[in-house]
Order: sequence, then C-alpha cells, then structure tokens
Amino acid sequence: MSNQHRIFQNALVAAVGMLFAAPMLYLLLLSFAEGWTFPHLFPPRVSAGLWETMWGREQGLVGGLLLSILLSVVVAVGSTSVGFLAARYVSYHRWRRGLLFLSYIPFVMSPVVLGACIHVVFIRLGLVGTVAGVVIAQLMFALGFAVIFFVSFWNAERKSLEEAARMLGATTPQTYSRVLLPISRQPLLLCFLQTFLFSWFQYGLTLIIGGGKITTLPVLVYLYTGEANIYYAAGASILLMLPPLVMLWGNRAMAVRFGR
Amino acid sequence: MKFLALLSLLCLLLIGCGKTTADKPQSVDLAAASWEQIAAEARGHTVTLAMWQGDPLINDYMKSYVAPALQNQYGVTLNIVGSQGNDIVSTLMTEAEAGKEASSYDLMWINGETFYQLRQVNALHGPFVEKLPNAAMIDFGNRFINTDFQQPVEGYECPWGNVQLAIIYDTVRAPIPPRTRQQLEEYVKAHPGTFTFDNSFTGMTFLKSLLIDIAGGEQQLAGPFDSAKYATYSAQLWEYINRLKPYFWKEGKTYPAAVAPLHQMFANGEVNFTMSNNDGEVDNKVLQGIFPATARAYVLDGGTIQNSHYMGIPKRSAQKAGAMVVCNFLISPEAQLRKLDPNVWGDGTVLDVGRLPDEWQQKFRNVPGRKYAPPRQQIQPKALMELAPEYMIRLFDDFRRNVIQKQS
Amino acid sequence: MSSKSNLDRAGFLLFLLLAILPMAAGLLYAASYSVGLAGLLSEGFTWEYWGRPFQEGNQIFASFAFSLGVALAATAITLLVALLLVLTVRRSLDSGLLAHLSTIPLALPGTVLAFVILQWCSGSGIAARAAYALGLLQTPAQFPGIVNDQYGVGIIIAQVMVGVPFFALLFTQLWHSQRISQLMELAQTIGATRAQRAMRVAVPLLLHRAFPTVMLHLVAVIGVYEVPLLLGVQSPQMISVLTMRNYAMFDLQQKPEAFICAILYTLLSLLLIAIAWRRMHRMDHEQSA
Amino acid sequence: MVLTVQEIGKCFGQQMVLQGVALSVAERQTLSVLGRSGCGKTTLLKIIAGLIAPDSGTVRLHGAEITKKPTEQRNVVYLYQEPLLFPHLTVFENIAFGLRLRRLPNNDLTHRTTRMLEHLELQAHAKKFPHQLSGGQKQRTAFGRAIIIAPDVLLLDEPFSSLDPETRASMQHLFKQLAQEYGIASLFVTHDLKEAILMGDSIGYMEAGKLTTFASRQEFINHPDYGARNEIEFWSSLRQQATNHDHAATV
Repeated sequence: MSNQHRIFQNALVAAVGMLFAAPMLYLLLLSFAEGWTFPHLFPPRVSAGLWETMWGREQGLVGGLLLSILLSVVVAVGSTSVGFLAARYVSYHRWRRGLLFLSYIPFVMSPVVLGACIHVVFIRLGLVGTVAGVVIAQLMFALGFAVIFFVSFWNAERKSLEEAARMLGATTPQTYSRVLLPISRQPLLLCFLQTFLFSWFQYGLTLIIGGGKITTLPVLVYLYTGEANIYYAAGASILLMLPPLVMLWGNRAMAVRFGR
Repeated sequence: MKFLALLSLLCLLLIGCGKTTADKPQSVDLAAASWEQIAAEARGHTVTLAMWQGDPLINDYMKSYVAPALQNQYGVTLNIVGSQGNDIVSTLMTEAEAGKEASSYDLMWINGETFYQLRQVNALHGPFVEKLPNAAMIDFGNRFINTDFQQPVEGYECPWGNVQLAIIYDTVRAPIPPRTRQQLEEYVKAHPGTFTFDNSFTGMTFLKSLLIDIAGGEQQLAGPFDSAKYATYSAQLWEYINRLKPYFWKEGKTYPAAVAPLHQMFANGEVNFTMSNNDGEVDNKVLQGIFPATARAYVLDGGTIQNSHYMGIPKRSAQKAGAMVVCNFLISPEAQLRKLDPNVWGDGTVLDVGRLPDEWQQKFRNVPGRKYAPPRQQIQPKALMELAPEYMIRLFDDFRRNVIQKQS
Repeated sequence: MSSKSNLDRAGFLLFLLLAILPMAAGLLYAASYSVGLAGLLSEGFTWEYWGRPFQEGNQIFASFAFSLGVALAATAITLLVALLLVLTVRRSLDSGLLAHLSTIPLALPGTVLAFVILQWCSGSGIAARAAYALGLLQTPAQFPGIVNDQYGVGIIIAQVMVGVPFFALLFTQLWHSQRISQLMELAQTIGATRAQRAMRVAVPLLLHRAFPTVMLHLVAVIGVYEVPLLLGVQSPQMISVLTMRNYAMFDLQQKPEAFICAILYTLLSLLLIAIAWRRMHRMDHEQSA
Repeated sequence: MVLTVQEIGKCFGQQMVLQGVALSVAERQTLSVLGRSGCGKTTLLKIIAGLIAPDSGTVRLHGAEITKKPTEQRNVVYLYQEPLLFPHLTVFENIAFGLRLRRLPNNDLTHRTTRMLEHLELQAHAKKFPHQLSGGQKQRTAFGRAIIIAPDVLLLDEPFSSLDPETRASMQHLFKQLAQEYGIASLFVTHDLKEAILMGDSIGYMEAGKLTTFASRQEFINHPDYGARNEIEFWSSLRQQATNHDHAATV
C-alpha cells in the first residue's frame, strides 16, 4: 500500500468515525449548554445546571429509567427463552417454512400500525395501561425476532450433538443443561441483547398499549423532544442512549474474547 | 389435539371478554351523598389523572405540589399519566367498544372538542360540579366559564384555568408587530419565512380568531354550527391564508406539528413569532430561560379567543369520589393562587376574586405581576368566545385540504 | 421422537399465544372495522370506507407512494455508502476504530435520532449556523429546507445514519463468510484490475447475499414512526404517521381509514417479505449445493 | 445374540428406504455392512439407535425388545461420520461426559477417563478443546467417549471416511484393539470394500434398502456378485506384474 493511500485511508476512517460519534458528542455538549441559539456555532455559556436539577425536579426520570430497565429485561428474557424453544419446534417441524414466514410478520412490520390493530384486543383483555400489557405487546414483536434468530441456530449439527448426548444416556433436562445451553451461550446472549434493545427503543407501541400510563424512558424523552426546552431533551436522550451503548460495547468485547 | 383445543379456548376467551359490561358498584350514591361522605369514600384511593405532560413546570406543579398536598390533606393518591385530547377520546371510545369495566382514567384535563366528543358518546360523569364546596367561589355566570365551545358545561366538567390566545414576538427582531390581518399580510410579505403557526390546537385557535374577525365579530358565529356561514367565511379565510402562504415559514408547505416546536424555532431565531393559548406563558418561558428577555405577548386588535380548561370524570371511572376530591382541591384558593404565579405556571384563575375571603383577595391582588404579558384587564375587552366545536373540527380538516395539500 | 420435546411444544404454544394469535385477532378486527362491522359508530356492513382511498384529495395512496419513495431512496443511499466504506476501510470496520464507533448510531433510538437531525439540519440548526459563520447566509430562512421538507430529505438522512453502520457491519461479516478476499485474489490472478475486482466480485456478491436483509430493511423503513413524526411534513405523511393520525383523530369518522391503511400496509409488507423469503430459500439451496 | 433386528421397514413419504431388514450381532463380534451412499445404511443405524422410528419390525437387545424405548435408555451408541464432539468441553470432559451423566464418584471417573486417554494416546491433549485437535484426534476422542460407557452395541457410520489413508489405517487398528479389550459388539457401516472385509467378523451387503448377510467372511469373498474377488484378483495381478517387472529388471 502506498503512503499516500494510507494517509487517505486514515483520514477517511477519522472522518467516518467522527460522523458516527457526532450525535453522542453533540447531545453531551447540548446538555451542558445555555442559550445556544442561532447564530452561535458553539455554546455561548456552559453549565452543569441541567444535570443537577434534572434528577431533583423530575423524579419521573428515575422512575422511567427503572421501569424501562425492568420492562426490557423481562421482554428480553421472555422472548429469548420462549424463542429458543419455539424455534426448535419450528426448525424440526414439517411446516418449517410456513411457520417461519409467520414469524417474519411481527419481526419487520411497524409496531405502531400493528399496535393500533391490537389495541382493542388488549383492552378486552384488560391489558391496556398495565406493565403486563406493554410487556406482552413488546414480546409479540421481540418473539418474532427471537424465533427467526434461533431457527438458523437449530441446524443439523445441533441436532446431531443432541443425539450424541442422548445416546450417551442424557435425559431431556441433562441434554439441555449439559449440552444445549452451554453451546448456546453466545447466541442466547446475542438474542437477549437484541431483544433488550428492541424493547428499550420502543416508543409508539408503549404509548398505545401503555395508554400514557406506562412512562418508560423513551416516552419521557419524546415528551421532552417535543417540548420547548431542548437542553432537557438532550439530557434525557443521553440517559436513553447509555445502557444500549454499554451493552453493545460489552458485547463487542465478549465477541472478541470468545473468538467470534 | 390438546394444542388446538387450547387455542380455540383462548379465542373464545378473547371474544367472550367483550360481552361483560357493568359499572363497578359504588359504595355511596354520589348524587345523594354529602361532601363529607364523598371525602371519606375517597380516602385511601388512587386517582389516575390523564393530562398533557409536555411542560416540566406544569408537571412540577402537579407532582411536587398538588400530589403531596392531596396525599396529606385528603389521603388521596394522585397518579398522573400522559394523554390528551383526541388520545383520551379514542381511549375512552375503545374502552366503550370493548366494554371495559373500569376506565383507565379517573380524571382528565380536557376542554372544547374533547368535552364535546365525550359528551356526544356519553362518556362523562355528571353533573358533579355543584357538589364541590369550592365551586361556590366560581362565577358560573361568566360566559367564558359556563360555556365550553358554545356547549353549556352543565356541571359535567369542573373549570380549572382560564386563558386567552396571545401572539408572542421578539421586540428586537420585530419591533412593531402586526396587530391586524392587513398588517400581518404586509409584515409577512416584507419578512418572508419568519411567520407560521402550528397545525395543532393553538394554531387552529389562531385561525378561529381570524375567522371571527372576517365574519365581523363573534356574534356572527355564535350559537350552534352554521354550515352556510362557515362556508362563506372560511372561503375568505382560506383565500387570505393562501395569499400569505408563500411568505410563511417553509413557504407554507408545512407547519409545525405542535406549538412546542414552534416555541423552539422562535427561541432559536428561525421565526419571529410564536403563540400561546395561555396569555401568561411568555412570562413563564422567559423565566425558564427559553425565550429571550426581549419576548413580549400581545393580542390582535380583532380579538383572540379566550377559553377555560376543565377537569372531567369518565363515566366508567371506578374512583369518582376521589376524582371529585381532586377537583375540589384544584379550585381551592390555595392551589389556584400558586398556579397563577408565572414562576410556577402562570395560568389564569377561574375563581371570582370578589367572592373570596378578604385575606385571599389580598393575596390574589399581590401576585408578582406579569412582566412580559399585557395585563389581563387590558386584553379582556378583546376576548372572543369559543365557537361551536364543529368549527374547530372543520378548520382542522379544511386547513389540511385547502392549504397544506394544495400545491401552489 | 427425541428431537421434539414437550418443552419445545410449550415454547411454540407460547409463541402462538403471545405473538401470532393477538396479531391475527388485531388484523381481523381491523378488517371488520374497515367494512363497518366493528366500532362504536358502525352501522353494518359497507364498502363505503374502502371507496375513500380513491376519492379526490385522499392521502392514503400519496402516503404509500411517499413512504415507498423515501424507503427506496434511504436504502439505496445506505447501501452505496456502506459498500464504499467496506471497499475502502474494511480493516478499520473489522477490528479498528470504526468497529467501536459504529455501535454509537446503532444505540440511537429513533426519537433521539430524529431530535439530533432536527437540531443539526433545521433552518436555525448547526449546519445553518456554520453557513452563517462562513457568510453564506444571513437569516435562518435562507437555509435550504432539509428537515420538515416535501421530499423527506430529513427522514432519509436519519435513516441513512443508522442504516450505514448496520450494513457496513453486515458486509464486513459477509466478506469473511463468503471468502471475498480469496475470491478477489483469484480474480487478480486471472487479471482483474482493482476496480474490476471490486465491481465484478465484491459488490455483486455482497449485494446478492444481503438481498433478503435489504428487503426486510426496506419494509422496516417504510413503517418507521418516530423519525417522520418529528422530521416529516403534514402532507404527504409516512404510513405509520398517517395511520396513527387517522386512528386518534378528533373526527371519529376517520377511524376506519386508519384500519384501511393498516391493512394495505400489511399487504405491502407481506409482499415484500415474500420476495425476500423466496430469495432466502434459493440461497439456502445455493449454500447446500 | 446381543443385537437382533427383524423385518425392519421404513418409508420416507413415497420412498421405500428399508425393506424387511434382518440382522444379528453376537457378543464381541463386528458386523460390517457394505453399501453405497443412499442405500439406507444410515437410516438403519438411526433406527437401531432410536433416533428414527421404524414403520415395521423389531429391534432386540439381549433378547428384550427395545423398538419403542427412548434413545437415552438403550445403551446403544451411534458414531457419526464426523467426530461430533461437544465444542464447549475439553477432550477429558468429552470422554467423561457419559460417566458424569451417570454421576460416577469423582476419583473413579478420573481414573477411568485417564485410562481411556492412555489407550487413545491422548494424554497430552486432555485439556485441549475440540477445535484445537486434528481429524484423527477428534475421531479418537469420539471413540473414547462412546466406549467408556460400555455400550451394548456400538454403531459406526463410515467413521473413518474423512481421514487421510495413514490415519485411517491406524484408526482401524485402534478400533479393533479397543473393541476387543472392552468386549463391545458393533455394527460397522462402510462403502469401502477393503475396510468392510478388514473390520467385520461377518459381512452384510446392502442395496436399495435390502440387506444380505453372510455367515462368514470367506462366503462373502467367494460370492461373485460383490466384486470382492475381482478386487483381490486386481491386486494380486498387480503384484504379479510388479514381480515380473522386477524380475525382468534383474535379468
């Protein structure tokens, strides 16, 4: 590789990297800014006032954060475990293709549009405005993903490994605990992560099924972004981004450690 | 197969659930009960209040002041949830369609169309307002209070605050703001791209004020919806707006979806005007540091609409007694005075100050004055009554059809 | 036999109960509402509502065309940029700086993404301020409208921003799994130039393998809600926004239209999924062959 | 007889895969089954292992019918073409897997496993993971894992086909040795004529789902249909030629 070429590449990496990092950096700066309006290219005044008052004044934010974590963990654990088993059933089923196609529908379709359709079903079941209702609604979409994710995992090799364990005398629980779960650690974690993020990011669906009662962090952040005070919106956005960032980076480190 | 049996059972369950409709039995008959009985019934219960939550100051007033006070004084827990206007209507409607027993909400911050529509589908509990002891301090003779969008309130919603539409401008960027339709036209043509209004409640209220002005005064459009009059005057309104459209922000091809983005753009200097349904909001926003200290509010010479906002109780609420206790507290002099302070919210009171005990009269007269909004006495003569709600619904629709979707 | 345990069956049953059944019930309800068989204002079976999309001035078809156009444009630009990145800075995406930084846009929820784009690209945004500092404009109104604009430029920018890192990472993975480096070396021995290797080996192979994902991405972009809610215009609106507007309008007469939107959207999605599906199946055969 | 299979039939859809298959394997004996790929060998083995249910027929182990018994209760181990090791376990743990399931006391387990590792000459690799092993080492680990639980019957499905000729020869040798030492009856399926003759005490030939068995190796070799004779003649004529050639060269 020529020297010139290398310099060009490094410059490109730096530029693209900046672009990727820019939203986070901008939000951070905005959350510390004051009076940052047109035509100021940089904040005229800087203060940590927002971060001091945000927790004190809006107790809702802490509550929203905790609620979001709880909700996302439940959705992620639920969809990962049910998806793991359901995908096994689908994989080895005669109608594998048809069943898999069904899973693609909740996987890619807009949660908001489907949410409007299932609204009445959820009201009849008394689930609107409850945490359980929001969990179930989100599970519906997360499950579609989890099933698709694990169907490719349950392949012939997995099946043979399981058969090998059985021939050596393993019962069903033993097959799971000693073979299937240990060899699935990485994909299970990955699926957990993905479904966690799906739930964590969900706004429209939570709004419809939660009936405004379930104020998760994304719902609160949207309230702030629609509000006149953009500094608040920036602060709340950072709170919303931190957990996914930590998880994604953690997953990367894990992926490297386990040698992919 | 076991499998299929289970599935079909669940289907039946789903369909079956909808058939049950019955109001939860109330332990006291609210119509006959004394206020003491109602207050006793409410104690220890949780009331779910649906309200717009986009303003941190209002949230703060409710969460840090109203909720603890209710808890301490009446043993009522207030649970605030975010929902407003059409969302409330569609939720209550869907609940009715699904035959849900106890509503998700016990109390709702509503007015205008929401009130009208909820009355239309018979989703409101009432009349209940005369039961509230503090209601005696409200002047129900005031037409801006006893009538909500030409619809008599009749005790089906409790007045909470009273406000008037005001235009907000920056004295630095627009030293002489337009006060009439004619001046507005001249202004936008001279300063293209600096004026717009939102495509939501506030903007439509602004259009309604213009419609009244075009019609030649509120008497022309008073009373029930008159489609002939509407057709005549709205045609003139759209003709006027479309004439100005190319000079609006984004050449009038789009409008902010709500008033908050409009506020953001005003604060950022992208437009020179914003507006608020609450004449006192400008003080509040300047104090928060969002608007520059050079921001001021004013009303058009042709007048702007004044209206009240209210609290309503859903018919299917299981906590009606609790909701009434909350209403009574919200219209107490203590709560109303606090709300009036621009540092807190800056929302106009519904109480008739003359009916208050002397000490309270003193306090109401000594509220730290409004600095950036004109005094109430000055804009009161220019207050216009709300029109029948159909005007608003039609304006929403026709504005979309005749202005937004019309590609010039 | 041993390959199917009761545990799986229970898992699958839960999947049906939690995902498929409510979805089917919801769509069934939507269908009956759209023909007047459900709802508070329903007056019995009618095709009247289905005639509405064809009426003068109705927004439904315009909204579908707009959504499809925005999704196609966003996906095309995303693919172009992601391909360029993979061809130029693949090593960095693989294990270098970009491998780490590319997770940031993936951690952006739609709401935050839209907010950031709005703050950057509005008339008084950061970009406009930079232009002001350079003396290119004097007032915000002079800045070209790229958010809340007729062509959905703001929405496209936002979608490209999250799409690029996703596809760049996908392409990097495919690069390994499809042994593209080896294939390109092979092409070199046959005499392919640098450009030929990229255009005739890497790009077609990557696009071919990524096709199903691209289709699914397209369906997802057609249905985005949070981003156009903040960055879109009132007319035309993206499908999700239009559906929600009709669903929760003051005018109750609009509710059936929301369900018509939902059904048409479902049909469109199914069609696109089916296309992706066929290709996926074909690739399974290629792989095993 | 350790294993007796009678009248096994199996169809997949329209296709008849096995038809009236019968065989038996005596104590400490190996039955080689020769057949081309697709002749139904694998299906037969999977039926014996309990991984596939037959449409008809019975499988007996020591005279007791096990046709409907779940796989894990049969004590029959099927070895795949690929040495399918548990990727999350070391060589030691892979071999000890069956013993762990049986909750053997720890020192007993260690002792037995270590002995097996010695037999397999894998002591040096005990702590390695499968992906660090060569093909032959993997297959030896798979053998060890199967044999250590002393199965009644071992089913081998072309276990050496993916190995290079040299490793293959040494594995064939090792297998005979282990089978002898642990006294295991086995069914050995292959498409390689030489291997079938080498490994089997008796031989069967399978074609289109039908199995023909021969009482002795000689009977099979002498039969004209299976080409054993041709093969032997080919090799001996080759040797003949080579000898002649050498002879000529010396002259």
